[in-house]
Amino acid sequence: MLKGNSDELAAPENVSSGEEKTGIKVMPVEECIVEIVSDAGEGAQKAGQSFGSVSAKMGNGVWTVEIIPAEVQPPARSRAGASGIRIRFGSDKVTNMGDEADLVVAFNEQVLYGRIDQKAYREGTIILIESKWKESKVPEIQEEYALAMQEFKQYGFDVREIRMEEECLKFVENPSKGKNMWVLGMLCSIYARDIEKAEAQIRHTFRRKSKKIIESNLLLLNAGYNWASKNLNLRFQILSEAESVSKVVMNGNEAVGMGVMAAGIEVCSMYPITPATSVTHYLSEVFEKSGGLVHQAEDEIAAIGFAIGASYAGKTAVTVTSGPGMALKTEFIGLATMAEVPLVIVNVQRGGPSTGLPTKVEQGDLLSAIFGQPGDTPTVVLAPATIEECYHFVILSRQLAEAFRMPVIMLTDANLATGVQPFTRPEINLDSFSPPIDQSPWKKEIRPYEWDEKTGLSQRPIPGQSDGMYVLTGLAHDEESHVAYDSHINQLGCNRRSRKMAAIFKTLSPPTVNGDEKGDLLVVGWGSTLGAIEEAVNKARQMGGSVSSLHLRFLSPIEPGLEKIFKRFKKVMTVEINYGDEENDPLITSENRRRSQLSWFLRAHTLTDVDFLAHIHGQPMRPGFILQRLKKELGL
Amino acid sequence: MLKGNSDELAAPENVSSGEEKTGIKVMPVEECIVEIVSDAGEGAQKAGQSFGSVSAKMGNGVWTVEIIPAEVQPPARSRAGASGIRIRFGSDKVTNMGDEADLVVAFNEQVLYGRIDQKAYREGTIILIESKWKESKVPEIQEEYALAMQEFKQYGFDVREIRMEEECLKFVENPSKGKNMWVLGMLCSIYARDIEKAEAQIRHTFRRKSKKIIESNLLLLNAGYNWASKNLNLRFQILSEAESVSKVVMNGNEAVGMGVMAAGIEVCSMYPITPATSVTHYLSEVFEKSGGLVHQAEDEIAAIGFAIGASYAGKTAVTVTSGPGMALKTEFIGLATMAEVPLVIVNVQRGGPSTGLPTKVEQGDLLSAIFGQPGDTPTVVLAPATIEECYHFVILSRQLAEAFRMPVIMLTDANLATGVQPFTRPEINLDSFSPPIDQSPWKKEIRPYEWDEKTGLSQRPIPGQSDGMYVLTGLAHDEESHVAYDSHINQLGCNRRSRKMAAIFKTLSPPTVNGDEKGDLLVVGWGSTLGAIEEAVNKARQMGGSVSSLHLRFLSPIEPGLEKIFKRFKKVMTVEINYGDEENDPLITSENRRRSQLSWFLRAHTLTDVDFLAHIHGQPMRPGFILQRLKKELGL
Amino acid sequence: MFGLQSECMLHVPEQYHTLSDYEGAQPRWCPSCGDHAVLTAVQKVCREKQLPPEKTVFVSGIGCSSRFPHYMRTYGFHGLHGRPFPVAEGIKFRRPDLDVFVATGDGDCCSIGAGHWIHAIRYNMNMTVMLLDNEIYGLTKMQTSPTSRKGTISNTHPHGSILPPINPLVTTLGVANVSFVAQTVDWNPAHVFSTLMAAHAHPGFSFVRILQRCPHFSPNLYSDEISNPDLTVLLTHENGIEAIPEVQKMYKNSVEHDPADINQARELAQREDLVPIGLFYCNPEQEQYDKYGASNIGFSPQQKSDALNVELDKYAV
Amino acid sequence: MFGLQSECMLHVPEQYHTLSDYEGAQPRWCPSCGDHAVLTAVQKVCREKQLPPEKTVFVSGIGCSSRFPHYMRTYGFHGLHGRPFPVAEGIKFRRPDLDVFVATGDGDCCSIGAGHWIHAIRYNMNMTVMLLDNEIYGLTKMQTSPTSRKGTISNTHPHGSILPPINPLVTTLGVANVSFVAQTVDWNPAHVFSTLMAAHAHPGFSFVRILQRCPHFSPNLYSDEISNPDLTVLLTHENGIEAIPEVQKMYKNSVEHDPADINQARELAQREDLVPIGLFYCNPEQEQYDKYGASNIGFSPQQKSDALNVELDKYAV
Ligand SMILES: Cc1ncc(C[n+]2csc(CCOP(=O)(O)OP(=O)(O)O)c2C)c(N)n1
Ligand SMILES: Cc1ncc(C[n+]2csc(CCOP(=O)(O)OP(=O)(O)O)c2C)c(N)n1
Ligand code: SF4
Ligand code: SF4
Ligand SMILES: [Mg+2]
Ligand SMILES: [Mg+2]
Repeated sequence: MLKGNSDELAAPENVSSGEEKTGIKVMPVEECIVEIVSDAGEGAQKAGQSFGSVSAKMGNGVWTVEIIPAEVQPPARSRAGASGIRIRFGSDKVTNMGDEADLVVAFNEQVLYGRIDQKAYREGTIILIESKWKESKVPEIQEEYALAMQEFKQYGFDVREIRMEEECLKFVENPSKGKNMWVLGMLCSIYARDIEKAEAQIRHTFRRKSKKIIESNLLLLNAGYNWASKNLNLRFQILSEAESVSKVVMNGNEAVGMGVMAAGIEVCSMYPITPATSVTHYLSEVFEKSGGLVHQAEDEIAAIGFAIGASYAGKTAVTVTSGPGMALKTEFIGLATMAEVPLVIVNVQRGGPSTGLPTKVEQGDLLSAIFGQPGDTPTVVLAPATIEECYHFVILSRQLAEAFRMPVIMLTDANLATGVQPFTRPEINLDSFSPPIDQSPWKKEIRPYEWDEKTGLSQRPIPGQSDGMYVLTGLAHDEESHVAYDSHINQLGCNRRSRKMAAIFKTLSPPTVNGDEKGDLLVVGWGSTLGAIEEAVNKARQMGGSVSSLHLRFLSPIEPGLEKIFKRFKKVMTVEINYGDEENDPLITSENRRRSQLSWFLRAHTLTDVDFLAHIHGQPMRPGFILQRLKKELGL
Repeated sequence: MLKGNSDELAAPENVSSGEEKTGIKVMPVEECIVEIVSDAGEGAQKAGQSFGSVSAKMGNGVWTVEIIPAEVQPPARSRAGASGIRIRFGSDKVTNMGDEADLVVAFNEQVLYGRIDQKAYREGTIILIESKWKESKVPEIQEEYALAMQEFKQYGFDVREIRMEEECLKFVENPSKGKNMWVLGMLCSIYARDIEKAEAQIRHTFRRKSKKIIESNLLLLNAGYNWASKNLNLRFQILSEAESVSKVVMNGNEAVGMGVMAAGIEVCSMYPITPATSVTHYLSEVFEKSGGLVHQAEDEIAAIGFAIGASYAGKTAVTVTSGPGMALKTEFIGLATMAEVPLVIVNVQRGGPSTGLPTKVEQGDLLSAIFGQPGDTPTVVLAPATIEECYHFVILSRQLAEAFRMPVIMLTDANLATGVQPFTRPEINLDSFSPPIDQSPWKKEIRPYEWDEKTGLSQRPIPGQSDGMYVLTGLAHDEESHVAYDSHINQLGCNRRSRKMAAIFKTLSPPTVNGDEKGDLLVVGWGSTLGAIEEAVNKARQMGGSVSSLHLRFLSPIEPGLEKIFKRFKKVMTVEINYGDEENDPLITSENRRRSQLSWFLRAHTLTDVDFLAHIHGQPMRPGFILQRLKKELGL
Repeated sequence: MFGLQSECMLHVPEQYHTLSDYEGAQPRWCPSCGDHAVLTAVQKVCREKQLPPEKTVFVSGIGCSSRFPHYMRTYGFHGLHGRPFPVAEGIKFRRPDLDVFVATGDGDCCSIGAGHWIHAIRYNMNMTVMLLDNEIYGLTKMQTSPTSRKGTISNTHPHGSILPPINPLVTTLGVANVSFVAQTVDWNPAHVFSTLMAAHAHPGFSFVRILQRCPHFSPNLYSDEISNPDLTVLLTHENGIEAIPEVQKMYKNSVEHDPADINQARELAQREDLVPIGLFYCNPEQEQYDKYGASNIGFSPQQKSDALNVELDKYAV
Repeated sequence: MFGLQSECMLHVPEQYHTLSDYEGAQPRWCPSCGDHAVLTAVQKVCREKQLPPEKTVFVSGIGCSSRFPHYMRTYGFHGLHGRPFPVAEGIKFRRPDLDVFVATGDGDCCSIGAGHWIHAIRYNMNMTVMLLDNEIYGLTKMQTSPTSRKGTISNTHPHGSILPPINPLVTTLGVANVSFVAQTVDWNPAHVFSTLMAAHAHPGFSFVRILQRCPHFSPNLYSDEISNPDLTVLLTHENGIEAIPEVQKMYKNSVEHDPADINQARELAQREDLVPIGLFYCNPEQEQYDKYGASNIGFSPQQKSDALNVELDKYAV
């Protein structure tokens, strides 16, 4: 442990529990939500990520999520510019970002307003705020700050004004650069984090930087720690059970990227688009070492065409995109379905329609993934619900794509993309690295689409296989892949492609119900909302509500048994980050009400009057928001 | 009336009814289905179109439809090469192409096989076939022909072998050029058509050709007429009531083209694609004269972008395409919805998925039109059911697009595109030519998206209007059109765009039921199948079946009152040219059955267990095919 | 519903427009982003030419540079990534009275928009195009662009990009019907201004590539050129960009180049040793598609009705 | 499921391939369509080079010309309109052992496919590209193409087209990293053959524009050039297309042109008085993206697993 180059700095002893030397009472808590908010570029995210990692390493459950402004460089000290991170951590597994924060470190008061607008805080939330603005040379700033302090207190926040930069100045010349590490130190003290783990984390984060930078960051870390230990009467303890399984911690886009490698995929073809691009940033860095390459194409159409070409040639391929990019891939997805080319398509959903909300979360691409194609185009659509599943579902997607010779669309979203959570370190299965390629001679008598009558399955020849030559086409074709416009051939081809969906359906088992198998209310969700839904449902159950939940991973084909399950509940409703008309909106009747996507889909599928709770706030679903509705529904 | 330059040619007297001079009995019939089939380029279509026009002018109901091979120049004498035309005509209005033909003129026997494969004929169908193949110098052809004659007789056809070319050779040097006109003459004799009307038609059709060509065609027309009068014991009479209203006759794509002019649209932006292109071929010829222009863009994306630009600038615009082109327009449709740019999109549907069946009919773009967009993208989707409606619905589409400031998708199909039918000459409404442009100063205080809370409607400024300046964007935006990512603003914008759908819904009235208001079975259709469905339903009703039908023109928002209507019938089923799994297919259960598009949509909308009759034969729905199913359902 | 006032040739009130009349929202670019300088130059061009704000439309795609329209107080269309050209063409097609500008980025124009770019050159509609070329994807946070130099380190090529860059000038000069091609640099505002003045005056598709600094992601990209004016070569000619004494004084290297000479234009544009700025090519005689678009506007409802009646007659039974 | 034999370097059985080994389905083009002659020439090239049919892939878009793959007995990919290049690139990327050909039309390549075309030139992957340029849309029945001459009467321009045509050669020569550009004419099969032989031999993106007759829709388009060989100018050079005595005898006009000289190449390609045939430009030294693609193929499952484990370690809690 580095002592710093100043003698003043004495490393604090490791905090265990109970009463500290300083006489401050250590509060044991089950979980905490902490935020760091700042202008863009002030390093709040780096501090928060380190804090999350340290907590994970200490055996806590963790969920971190970035707070990202829309612009590259929004104006300083502005509501819209709020940039930062939220870390929710606790003794048990943490599955979502939760509701209001318990404590927030703010680099100025304006960004805090941005978060207040988002309802990120509650009465009693502790606010640790940089107080240098009080003495700002710009009178407006002084005024703004003073006004804010008044208002914050009125809101009932527990405000602590701290001269952070001044403290940093004691150790470094330019405090604006390292303040985030000082804050990290402060938080480590408040939450009794293992300072050695924090130091190790800093060394890792800055491993590519100069020794001087690392040293100065460590210095500030310890300074913050010491300052807080001496000057703040805040000390919390989050216990954790020591876990025996080894874990990894990453965000959903990194998990997808690693899943691509684990799936044995060789080609990742993409065009940059938020919030999907970071999957490929990650891959661009490391993919080469595992025998794969990222191709940045000239546009999304070329990206999927390239992936289809690679797959046709026997190389496993994925294309990664988001809403507007999906729209452009529409025609090629149809070709892959028609000509039965295996392909994994990852859509990290963002807010729509159109360019919409590039950095924000939504689940609005569900119906377009299933029905977006002209003509009958059976497509597999599946959705991971956790960061861990982001990893494993890529492997699953590839397996389905290969086995059923069709494109598989995997829908994640901006919430999974940037959320960070530890999960059990996956076991590597060497089998999944086998290429699909087989260059042994093709049996001449087998046709390139020799569809099994029952399952629609067929074996595909790959260039290089002698006697396998055929010409793939997106026109209607017979089993030889010859263009054929005859009525019965078109009917046959469509039928065989459709039958594969029934074959996949047969392999699925009904989803498990969280809670009782029957009751008053069943909540159905999909994708990133799993954690928030289950948390809310479990709380409502604790309050005596007769409510259960069910989470779908397969949307197309949809998982079996739903109608039966639905029948056992008095009411079924979905929870979605999607648009739906409110019942009591003007002009809206139950007849013309435009329903949220999953609820609409389930109505057709089960003929059940499925209701919904939906919003398009560009924010993850919060458990409290869901709970509120559950209480209303259940009369709690 | 031209006598021809040969003295041998005496024009036959006009046939009235009853017994002819030649002593042949004239059979009065209510309607007939006639086909002319040939290799591509032999002029069968021109002859058939003329025949249809003459019949329309004689007051008959008419439906003609082209038989088009897939390739530009398929091999001669091949099944796949069958090219030609079907004309169904009768005393009453004719609404569809019907079932099996009563009489067919064939230029060779192989193309007939092509049609037999399509089940175009029945026992007793009269076949008038060119018999020159009997003496072909190629022994295989002789054999093929002889074999065919045998088989045709076995099939129960009434085969008449005719030396057509030999007859033509008596009048012209190269009979292959004018044989079609000789055939037209023959048909005019058989069906007692007014030969003067036929002559006038020929003069019109060939108005841009030399006088010599016109004369020689007239000569052959009369020759065919005379030959048939003397040598065929076939004479039918189709009575018609003299109609007082004036009529026009055209195919659906021409009707769309004329509708574009009638709607006051100024810009038609397109990229060639079958079967939509002929709309724009027609417009390219005449649009300039009515103050409009066709723009052939570099691709479909540019085509819709161009139209959106024109509309933004206050010029009414349409883009015309088919399935693969629609797929490419996906992203821009989202922008037009998000930024509320009025736009008419005509999709002349063809067989899918992917490049599919370019020349064939399907209704497979229904769900992608409604749900094809990432994000929540409320879009108006409507579908004309007759050729007349093809004209009027363009006008309606423009009105809706302008009034509700959004894109309107009009779905027609290859059956309407090439079907020819007379309809009441439309009245021209000068109002519909007014441009949307208004260059008077904008009221400064009105915001560019000043949404009415109830209807979502707002007024739009157009470049040129002073004080109206705003920056359109596809990003989430507030009423000022400023980019805004706040939760409530996104919710508000989506809500206002959605509310417009409720406002349109309020203007619609429930569809009328064809037949009784309640009963055992209700058949629901949309688009080009109207005629066939009603014909089948009416026949089933005559047979005592308790069946009614209902035809949707508005698909999104869908017409009101459906649930109520459905409740009055024991069973509801759709009839669609679409794919759906059959109930008894292997692995298929009612749970995993992939249902045809409309039936699926109606299930979600009405929570009714809607069944379907669907095929994707690339052929129009035939009344007989529907009737067969109705009989089964009704136990007739 | 359609009873509005009809055609678009209304008189614009006579009024002198000041710079601030062209200033829209507060720009949100990074403080030292090169886009700021271009924005200022454009606003000056508008004032110099007294363009009526209500008759002026700025069209863009998506990217940092494509935020441009928001910062003007004119009409604007901030559309889809890669698609500014089709939209701009549609706007201009039947509205000869509008002044159309396009602001696009190197990704927007040369990558996803490449097909439209080629065709926009060929359509040669009267509009002023600014390619804000920062050789990187700014908005999406530093990915390789087609104009990134070989070996560029970016988030999609952390080990260095593979291919030599597209040269937008040479590519444009290779397209049929090309009519105006110039280059300027954001760090010489006077030259940006006079280049855009010339571009706007040209009747046709005026393509101006502007080397634009993105200090946020490529802080040192043009630092050599900025610190050493000898790395720039000024194209001079009486038919070229108007000579500005301060600019001429600054750049010692200059080449007399007749913008009518397309072969020399291509050779100059191809140069890799120096950055040539000025007018490469200009041909006001090329076919203009907007003239075709404007050929039959303003028909009265009666004229339209008459034409339709003629058509209905042809199809009368 | 993935237990198949793995990499793709299997030995191909030694066997002499005759012409008929390359003949696929019976061509369905119009009888005197120019595509027939090209097909025959291509089949001869394959035989001449003894390309293993199972290691050869023909890729196309949609159009009459894009039916090409069906008429070969090799692997084929008859994809989407305008998109042959991305597919061909994906096929070649990780399969250096495959011989890739692209057959495309003037609409497919220069209109809807223009963006991919520009980028395919820049990627410079080793493949042989045949642009079958009939200056019209054949399959969809006679619409204007970007290469249609100004004034062309078509179904979309019944009163004559508006714009001058794109010159695919000049456009290609304007793109960075261009490496091989040639032109030939379908009515001189010997020249088609030797041009394609050279194109195939070139390591990189070999772009061959073939003037192709569409007698069905433009019966007289090239009749002057066909009846009068003096309207053609033959490009000759020791590094050019192999000299064929019969061809040299036929064309009186010839120009000695060094295919290393891109400036002269552009000037020649721009000529409108005569049709130049031969090799305009060739540079085997350009960067090849397929080399990058092939740089790390064939990793064993163990290698992949090891790399993944290193990654998981980095993220270990
Ligand atoms: C269809 C689509 N694909 C991708 C994106 C994501 N995207 C937005 S801007 C951009 C590139 C920006 O680069 P450039 O055009 O050079 O503009 P700059 O930001 O550098 O000014 C990309 C890839 C998008 N918005 N839409
Ligand atoms: C997305 C899409 N748009 C349009 C079409 C219709 N289409 C098919 S081929 C073609 C053009 C063919 O012209 P060209 O490429 O010159 O080939 P040619 O037939 O002349 O050989 C078009 C527009 C299509 N199949 N797909
Ligand atoms: S990221 Fe670069 S291009 Fe974008 S605003 Fe900042 S400096 Fe300008
Ligand atoms: S239409 Fe033209 S290009 Fe097509 S096959 Fe016939 S001749 Fe060839
Ligand atoms: Mg850029
Ligand atoms: Mg062509």
